Amino acid sequence: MKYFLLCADALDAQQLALELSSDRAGAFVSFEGRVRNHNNHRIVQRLEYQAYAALAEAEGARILREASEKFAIEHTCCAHRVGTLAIGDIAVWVGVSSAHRDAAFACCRYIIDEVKLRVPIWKNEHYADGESGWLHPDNTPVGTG
Amino acid sequence: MKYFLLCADALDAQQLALELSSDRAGAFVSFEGRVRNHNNHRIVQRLEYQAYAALAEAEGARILREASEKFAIEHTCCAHRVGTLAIGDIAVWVGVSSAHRDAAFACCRYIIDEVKLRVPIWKNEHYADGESGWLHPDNTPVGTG
Amino acid sequence: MKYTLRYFASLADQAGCAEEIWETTLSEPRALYTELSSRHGFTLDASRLRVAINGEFADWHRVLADGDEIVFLPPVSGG
Amino acid sequence: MKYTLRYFASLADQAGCAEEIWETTLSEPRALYTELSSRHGFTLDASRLRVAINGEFADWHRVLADGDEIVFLPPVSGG
Repeated sequence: MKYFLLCADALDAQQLALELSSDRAGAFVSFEGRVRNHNNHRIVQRLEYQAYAALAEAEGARILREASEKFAIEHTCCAHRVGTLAIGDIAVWVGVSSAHRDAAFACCRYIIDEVKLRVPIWKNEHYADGESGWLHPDNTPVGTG
Repeated sequence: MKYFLLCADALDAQQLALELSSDRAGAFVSFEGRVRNHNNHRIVQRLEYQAYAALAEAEGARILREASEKFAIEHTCCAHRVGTLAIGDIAVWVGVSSAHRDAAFACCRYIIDEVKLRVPIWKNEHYADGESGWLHPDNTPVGTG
Repeated sequence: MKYTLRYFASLADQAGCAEEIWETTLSEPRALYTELSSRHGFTLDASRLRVAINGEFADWHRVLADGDEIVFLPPVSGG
Repeated sequence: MKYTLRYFASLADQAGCAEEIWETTLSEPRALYTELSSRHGFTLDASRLRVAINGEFADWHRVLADGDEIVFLPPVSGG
């Protein structure tokens, strides 16, 4: 089983993990990306994720298919939040179950790396000083130039 | 924060993860080792973990200290079950929170690898045919020789 | 030709809208982005963007058809 | 000398107990394991084991003291 989800509501890591369990899986690795309270030395109060939903879902599903072919895993799932998030909220969750831990670790890492590179989702940070700004993939501001 | 636990009761992954959260942590990686229904082509029904508790706790804590020094992480915890486990039960749980994902992935992998190598805990598998046996680190039977 | 344009992130801020219908004689994404940049003052160079047509990634030199939905994608920053 | 011996995993199965008090003239873990092996029929070679004294890993040639708790540790298989 493998699926990619965009979610407007809080991600429930426990619920997501439940669906990946398998009697043949000796290993389960999960990654959570959470909203940090700082970036580039500025205090972050909240942030927003905007997605081009149709393409994000298609590209996310493509990444999970690739990952399933590349690594000896049982199940995988990735869920990404959209909308407004507070500090500590889960922005993205990736879970992988497999017979042995090598595949689960490598596959989980592959998926989050590819999602961050390829899935059309954009982050807008709102700072304590009232400013906000869209970010580049390396978390530097898009700015005006 | 870092701690190593031996637990006679079921591990609660959600509860363990809660204690590692931090507003400064953008990444959280967890590993669960679960009881598989097969090993070496034999059907496993349940298994038992036996620990030399005093030394296991000391060595586990040592591994977490090393890991905290080696990687740029916020918090980490590892919990290992002892006693009788059923298929699908969590045998070992490792969680790591950090500002960035590189450290969380590398540290989580380091901890589970070292725990499996160094912490005095032994696994006894009970098979569908009524036999049982202690295992070597590579999951092959200790046997009689 | 009439196209539906959808904007995300900084492009939506600069366009002042999330979506618009655009009439033009142009039929190639590369030229279309230049035209839209002078209209909306887009600051991202085309070399930083990808283009999607009707919900799939596409080539910058593909020939557009009337009614296509076109999205110029800024560098992503999810996760 | 009197030592407390604790056994785990296959060594406990072969010794038929988890713990015993052992009286001997020996004062080195390496020689003690050989003595215990002929008593209990341990099949694991000493080269496969580690030794712990009073709850900490120790050297095979450390001099034992009366009352020490000694554990011969089979290869671990946790996780």
